[in-house]
Amino acid sequence: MDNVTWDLKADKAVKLIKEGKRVDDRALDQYRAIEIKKNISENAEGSALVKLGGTEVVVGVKMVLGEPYPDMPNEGTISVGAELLPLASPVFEFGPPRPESIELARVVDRAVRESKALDFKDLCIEEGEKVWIVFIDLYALNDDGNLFDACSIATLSSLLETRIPKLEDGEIIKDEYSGKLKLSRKPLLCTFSKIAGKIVVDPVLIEEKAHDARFSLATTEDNYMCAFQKGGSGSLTESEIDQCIDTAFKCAKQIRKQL
Amino acid sequence: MDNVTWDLKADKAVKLIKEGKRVDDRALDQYRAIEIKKNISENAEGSALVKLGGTEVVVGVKMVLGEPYPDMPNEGTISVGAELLPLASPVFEFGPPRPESIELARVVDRAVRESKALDFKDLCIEEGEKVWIVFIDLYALNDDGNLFDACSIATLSSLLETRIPKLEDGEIIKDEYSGKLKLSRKPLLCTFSKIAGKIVVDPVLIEEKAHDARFSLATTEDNYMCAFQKGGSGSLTESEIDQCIDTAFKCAKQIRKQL
Amino acid sequence: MDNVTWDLKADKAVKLIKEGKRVDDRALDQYRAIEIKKNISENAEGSALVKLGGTEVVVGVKMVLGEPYPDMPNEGTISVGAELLPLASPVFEFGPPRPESIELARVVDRAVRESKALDFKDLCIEEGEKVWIVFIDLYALNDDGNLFDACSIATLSSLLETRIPKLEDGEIIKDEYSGKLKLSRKPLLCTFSKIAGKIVVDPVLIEEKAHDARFSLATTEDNYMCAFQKGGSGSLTESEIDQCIDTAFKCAKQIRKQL
Amino acid sequence: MAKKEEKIEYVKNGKRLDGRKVDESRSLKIEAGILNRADGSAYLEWGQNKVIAAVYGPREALPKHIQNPYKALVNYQYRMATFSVPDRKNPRPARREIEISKVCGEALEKVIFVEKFPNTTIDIFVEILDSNAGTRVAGLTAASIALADAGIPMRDLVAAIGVGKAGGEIILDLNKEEEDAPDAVDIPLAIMPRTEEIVLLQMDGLLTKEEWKKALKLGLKGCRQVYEIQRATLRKQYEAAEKEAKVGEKGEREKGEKVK
Amino acid sequence: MAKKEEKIEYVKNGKRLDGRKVDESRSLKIEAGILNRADGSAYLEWGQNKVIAAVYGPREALPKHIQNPYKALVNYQYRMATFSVPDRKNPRPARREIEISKVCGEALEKVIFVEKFPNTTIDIFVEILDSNAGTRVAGLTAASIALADAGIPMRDLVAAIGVGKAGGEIILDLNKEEEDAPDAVDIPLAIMPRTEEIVLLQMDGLLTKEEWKKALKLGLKGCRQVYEIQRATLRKQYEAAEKEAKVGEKGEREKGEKVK
Amino acid sequence: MAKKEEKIEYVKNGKRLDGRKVDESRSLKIEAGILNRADGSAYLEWGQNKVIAAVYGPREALPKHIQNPYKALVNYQYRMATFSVPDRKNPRPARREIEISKVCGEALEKVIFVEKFPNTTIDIFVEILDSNAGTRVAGLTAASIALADAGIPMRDLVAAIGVGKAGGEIILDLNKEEEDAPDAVDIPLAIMPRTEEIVLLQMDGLLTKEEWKKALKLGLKGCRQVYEIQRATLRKQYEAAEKEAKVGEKGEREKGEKVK
Repeated sequence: MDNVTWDLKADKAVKLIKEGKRVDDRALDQYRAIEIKKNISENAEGSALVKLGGTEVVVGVKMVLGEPYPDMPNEGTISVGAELLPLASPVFEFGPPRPESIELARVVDRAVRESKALDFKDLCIEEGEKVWIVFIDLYALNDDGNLFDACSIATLSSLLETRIPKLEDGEIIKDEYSGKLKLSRKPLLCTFSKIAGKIVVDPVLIEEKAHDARFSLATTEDNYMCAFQKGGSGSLTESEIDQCIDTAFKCAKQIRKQL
Repeated sequence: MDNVTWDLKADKAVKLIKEGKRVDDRALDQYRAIEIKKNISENAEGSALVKLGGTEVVVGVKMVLGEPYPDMPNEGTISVGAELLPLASPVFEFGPPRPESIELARVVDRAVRESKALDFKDLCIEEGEKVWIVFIDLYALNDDGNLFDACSIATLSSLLETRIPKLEDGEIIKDEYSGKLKLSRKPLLCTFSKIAGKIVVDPVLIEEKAHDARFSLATTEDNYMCAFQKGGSGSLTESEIDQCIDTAFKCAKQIRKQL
Repeated sequence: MDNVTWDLKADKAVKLIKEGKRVDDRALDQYRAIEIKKNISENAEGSALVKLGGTEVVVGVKMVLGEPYPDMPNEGTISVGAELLPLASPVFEFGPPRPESIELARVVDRAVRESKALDFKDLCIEEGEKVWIVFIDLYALNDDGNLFDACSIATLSSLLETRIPKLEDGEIIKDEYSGKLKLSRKPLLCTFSKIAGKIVVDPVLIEEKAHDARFSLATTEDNYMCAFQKGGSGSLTESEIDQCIDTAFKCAKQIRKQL
Repeated sequence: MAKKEEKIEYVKNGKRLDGRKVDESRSLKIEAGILNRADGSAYLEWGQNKVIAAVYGPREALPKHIQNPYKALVNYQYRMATFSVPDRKNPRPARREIEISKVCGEALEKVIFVEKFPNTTIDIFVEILDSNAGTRVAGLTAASIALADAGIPMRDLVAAIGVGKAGGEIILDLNKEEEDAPDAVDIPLAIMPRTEEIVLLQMDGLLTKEEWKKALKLGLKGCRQVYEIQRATLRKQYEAAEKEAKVGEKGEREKGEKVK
Repeated sequence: MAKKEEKIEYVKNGKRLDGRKVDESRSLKIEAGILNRADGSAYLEWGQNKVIAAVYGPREALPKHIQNPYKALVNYQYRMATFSVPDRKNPRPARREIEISKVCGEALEKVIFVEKFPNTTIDIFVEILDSNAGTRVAGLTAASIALADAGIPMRDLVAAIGVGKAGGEIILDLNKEEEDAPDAVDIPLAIMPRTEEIVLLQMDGLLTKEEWKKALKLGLKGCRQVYEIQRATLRKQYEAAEKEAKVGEKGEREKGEKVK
Repeated sequence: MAKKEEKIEYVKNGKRLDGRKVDESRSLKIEAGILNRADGSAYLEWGQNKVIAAVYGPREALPKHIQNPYKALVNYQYRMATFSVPDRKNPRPARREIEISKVCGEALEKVIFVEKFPNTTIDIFVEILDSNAGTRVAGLTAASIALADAGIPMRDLVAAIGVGKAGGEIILDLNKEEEDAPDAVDIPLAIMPRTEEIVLLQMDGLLTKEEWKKALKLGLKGCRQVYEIQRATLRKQYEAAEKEAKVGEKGEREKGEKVK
């Protein structure tokens, strides 16, 4: 699509939203349909492919042996990376991680980490010596908007399935497992666009292009919020944030049923 | 040389080959003269400078102490790198390795590795703890075509001369050696260009520019092939490959006499 | 400032120097005023902000635990890095270190290292196992010429204040210290520009732009020279170097009083 | 953790370790047109291997100085997801991935009418999501379908498969276990099926000329089988597009036009 | 070296560990125009945090293909000096620094009249020289003054502060010790003070909606205090410039002109 | 593995550890025009040091924005082969190599008529194949011959040598063993021999002014000896080219033309 077409489409999206409508006929606070395919990679300890409308991402989890940080000798950790694969969009390119993919990875990371869904002490194998590092790698396959939430859903789906490799003399035994990762919470991001002064949930790509500001927040099933991230050059008011919070809890609750 | 001159020269090379002739009066299956200068670097454990017609490369071997891979606790390994130095050609540039130099290094690596000329178990010093890593570094000094074979000849020449540093308490004693590396085979690459439907061995640069496809294969003195690599956008037929195989065995036999 | 303005200013600087004068009314062998602010960072083991006329730099020292080099098992070391921050000049950019910043860091490093002001054996904690690495990081904040000397003064100021972290069981105890780094000499760089055949000390930026050659030398209070570095495309004569040597000893003596 | 040294029989009573015959490939499924941003795409499962391929282009080659005024550039990028292998892969492209990208791009250049699109680039991205030996031929097979899905004019498809040796036997489509045999030989092979010209050929391991002749014969047979599955995939997609086009004559025709 | 597990009372008798009240920020000092190469600059001390900010631009955006014909690009670069943290930081920009640079640049874009300077870039560089929690809001507060010092037309300043939770209490301007609390919540917040619109908002940690409402109220109050100090800084600089201009009518007026 | 601490006598009865006198350099051989792709080249052996130098240019400087409309850029790249040192060098350019490249390029800029070739670059590549102290001066000496071989107009050659101190003695052309002396001083020096102007000067180690005067005198003498060998090399090559030109008047004259 050329720039002129994009601009026309974006104008249309804005016009519709002013009338309370959206380009794909959803309500302003309505999420797109979600399709989750778990365990798509046998080599991963956990994995999931998620379709959120036209947006498609895949996430895989690898459990890797490592050393703990000196100041946290009895804790493992997580590490989240994101690749905006050039197959997902004509504007993505290979190369060192750009700010967009770093932000995506770090916001998904915080949703998991700050929810305390994973007890990092569970990941300790031998104090001060050996811990699990849970590598969570996000890949965008098709960007039709809201990669944040698609990656968040895929991450939670993967973690819920993640098997812990069996150890013998401190080394991993291939293809054998000793149970699953324990998650005490199910944190999920929910992302909004502010367009023409209105708040819409789960924006499609054209809405993202037209938006003034983006707001993502992660919620848990026990009524906590565990991460906020405002993006874009626009501003938010307190009441807009309130509206996002309420919708986020509502949507996340629906999504959790599908996991 | 400007592009127009290159094109004219390439056209001439093609025209000649159609008539069964070559720009430097060789037969289609005739190799260029080879000059080998061994042990050109005292700091290297083994080294050689090779001239293949106008093409010139230097290869050096360093024996470095390292840890074995966890799944190969009693094996050392080799590591081959290639630099297309900008002094070798106006089109080479400094910078991170480009696909051309990576392919060159990997094909030379495979010729050595897959021939099993080196028994990686011989490179083990202490199981699971300490092994030799044989670093083989290739440098192009003057590119007049067929860097693959020039590097392969220089690599084999270097390895045949490579001294193993003497160890005391697990550390290298400078300038003392405990014998030479054992090679049970002498693998050599032989590279062909397909031009105007004909196969020529050991192409000069202008023939490489004019070729449709490149084909390299490594052979051993005991009648094995241990590596193939097809390059270029052209195709090969079964009979063309057969012709390459026969010529490769013949040429490698001749070259081995010079080592 | 645009290029034309620069060229005019540079022409003026040259014209003045021919008459034995300078753009800021200094004598040819006169240093600018120096302002030193020590311990500007509590998190650094030592630090200083130095203003040399309009030039401003900050240097911080971190003491880090590391392993000794195998051939120097009972010695720690120093490591100097320099960043020409883009806030210091419109021509500086973020990115991998460029030759200018590498030269700056290495010349400052040599002035310290070669003076033997620091006894690297003092930095050994456990032979062959654990040593201090003294990381000295230079940041240019405002480039109005002669970053070399500004960084050298800030480095010496920082080192003179550097506290050694207290150790318990081989680990650093936060916010506790066991004395200061010992310095047996106070090496200082003194930098000159050769312009229109004359030698000026401590050049301002516009003089640097106009110069043919740069010459830096480090001196100690006990009449040693410990580092030379000639830069720029011009040449130097023996008598010009003699003149630099004498002025350098004189200026460094003055500067040492301010430390 | 020492490598198992005991003697394994790789073929016993005509059956391989996973029950296949020597000339039997693992099950192969291909689906075209699965991503909507890309100009063409394909998803492929080949045994445990899972591959996504996407094509963008022909589009203007940038920066301008890389443009070729006589033909399109073919830019092939093969990458493995970090979790697609038993030990997590570093996200940075490995030398292996760069080499594979180079030879696969050269293999495809032969079939694309590159001379029709001067100054452009045709970008082909292949991502491996799960792996068990043979991912480069799987990627090439998928990429070929993605190119067709993108409507890029081609002389032929490219059909690819691995062939080689394990335990002294010449076998088709080696899996990881077979590739790890002490005497393993691995030969990735790709052809233009109509003429059986070879566009990709690599080999690792000790092989005699006789073994090579046998392996090539088996490989060509394998490629022909792959080609049949590729053609069936495109036929199915074309029929679906036709149907769709009839249902909504004035509707979204892009997809249908692509495969014509 | 294990993390201390004993229970700490983060607020006792209305006082925090460092003696502050729950709604009290650390002492804040800002100075404008401290570097002469940059078009605008500021030095800021906020508790232990020490920050230098400099602005270059609007200047031509290069390479040309990044230029936006409708507005200036806002390029914000936040970096920490290697020695500004307890454990030496690697000099290469960390992912954390890149993320902070992104969100802070977006926060400032709202207040700058970017539409007045098409095809240009406004580069804002923030260097942290010493740190103790809250450096991103310190940087943003300093950058806002550096922009004013550079004479870049703005709708408003941006005032920023951290707010959050430690030991169950909602508190303003957390220090490192508080940020390390087991239940710590950190909320960097920045607003345009005139309208109290929020331009930067992040949050880490477990927070209820009620706590959020309370934290926001406290944060807005903190931002207003920061704004007063920012205004006093600019007023002081303006007055100094006025005076200088009168003293030397024909003298160097650059500095004075900048803040008009 | 501790460094030997015993006292070594670096000069005994007027002889150094390798038998040389204090003012004696190691044997030096230079050959010009050894590579055919480069516009100019040289091979040099200096004791154990082995160096290849090549020159390309003047050629258009790219990208265009680096071009200088008043003069040619001099781009000098000094690199050590991984195997040229006792412990394998990482292939990536080290900071040492980058610094040496900078100062050597600046040294050569003085002798080249750069003003004759605006908007171009003259690229000088120096590769160290084996080393034993003194490679930067060896590289510069070789590069100077490669420039002459390329036919690039120069005011003079650049002749270079190391001088310094070991065991309290001022000596010429230090080898590795001498450079490792506890009191070692190393002074790489390069001059334009006709005027004896100094174009390269560095120094490491503790040196008094008196020692410097003595060292410089010795170094200048060494440079003059290097210059004689450089001139002999070029004379020999010129004569060979003359001869060749006569033998085949209509033949390949390129080589001969270069050195005129």
